[in-house]
Amino acid sequence: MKDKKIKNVFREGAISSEFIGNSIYKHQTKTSIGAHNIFLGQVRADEIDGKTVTAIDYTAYEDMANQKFHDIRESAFEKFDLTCMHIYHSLGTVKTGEICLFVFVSSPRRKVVFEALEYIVEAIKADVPVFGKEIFEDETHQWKKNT
Amino acid sequence: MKDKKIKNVFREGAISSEFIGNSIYKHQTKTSIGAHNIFLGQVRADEIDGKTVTAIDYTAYEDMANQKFHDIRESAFEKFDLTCMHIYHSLGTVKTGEICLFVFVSSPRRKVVFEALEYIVEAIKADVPVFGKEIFEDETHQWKKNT
Amino acid sequence: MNITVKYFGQIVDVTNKNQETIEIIDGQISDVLQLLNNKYELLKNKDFQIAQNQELVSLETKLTGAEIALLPPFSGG
Amino acid sequence: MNITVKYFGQIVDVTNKNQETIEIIDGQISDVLQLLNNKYELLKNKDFQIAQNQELVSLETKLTGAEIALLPPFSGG
Repeated sequence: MKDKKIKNVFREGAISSEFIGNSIYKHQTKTSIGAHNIFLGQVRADEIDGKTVTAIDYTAYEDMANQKFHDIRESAFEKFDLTCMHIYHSLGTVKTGEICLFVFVSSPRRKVVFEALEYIVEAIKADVPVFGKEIFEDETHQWKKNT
Repeated sequence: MKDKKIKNVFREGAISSEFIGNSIYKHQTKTSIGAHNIFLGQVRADEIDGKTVTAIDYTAYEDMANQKFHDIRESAFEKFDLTCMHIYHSLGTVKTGEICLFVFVSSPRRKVVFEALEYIVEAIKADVPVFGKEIFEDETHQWKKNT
Repeated sequence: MNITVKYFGQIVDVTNKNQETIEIIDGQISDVLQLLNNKYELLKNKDFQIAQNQELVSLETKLTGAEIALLPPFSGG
Repeated sequence: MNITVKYFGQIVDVTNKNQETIEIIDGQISDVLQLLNNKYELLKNKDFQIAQNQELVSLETKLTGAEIALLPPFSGG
């Protein structure tokens, strides 16, 4: 059975810096928080065989992915003393220099946020069915591989 | 001899979420970056012996502190493959819920930013002569201790 | 039974479609895979995992009639 | 020689000033400390490190005439 409170982590297109700033702002009423840690994935203009990546086009097996994001969230709250946790991932086209992944954890204490953030980002990379197609200037593509 | 390019890390008062959002925005032209990691220290409304912290008043041995921030920066660039690194720390009054420390590292690869950010934040806590005075509602105070 | 099969990422480069319904007699995941390998010759060059009902499964897992997905290496973030 | 001594954090609660100039004959850090302990009785209850010319030094470090600072435990961030 799937949990009913599964959130949709996906956003169409890039995640803006205003959205991130605003998300930070909203946490300033939570005065038990002492430390935030934020991970941002940004699309790199990698050069591969003389061609430069201009964007990544993201697709996902959305239902399964949101379920996996939910499982990661539950597991992180169980393992770490977190006050808040937010994950956003792009779908569709994200140009180089733009942000495709935003993970935000908050806790009373700093040691906790370092451990929790790395755990969550590594779990996202390993467990969530999201697929990045690297688009070159000449509109050819290759499938992104995580390392 | 002191290096001539020592930056002033200190900002008067709290660090705003707009400032952080804008700092993220400025990195979107740097298309070799694949991962950002941001640490934010936020002032907690701790309750101590029945009294609640309402603000922290920060002072520093500014010249020595900026030199130490500079040393930490140099050492981090030497140890880790970082594209960018920024540190801002508040001086003066920062109210509960507001941000007093903003550390921002960027690199082509994610493993690097996790290691680098934790290294930098721990070094700041250990080596930089900054002093936090926790102010209670009744205007009494106690000196903050880092744990 | 009729089973919905979904394709993702570089698997779509081989199947040229995002999903289809296949008809198969009772069996296990490997039976679906054999059917798809016959239909799409280039599929055997591809690296992928298989999910049934949104959970990764092995070739020996029994078919339940739930949705199946062919998932190439994940590359989120 | 004349040496500027700076006070920070909870040390200021004892000295009631941020800095002062002391006159001292040639010697080492411990000589300055002794002078200050005589002047500020409550100082010996305080936990602090001493910097000379913005570097932490030990009690045996020779005085150079450069600025000295009394630094209680750091609590930045």
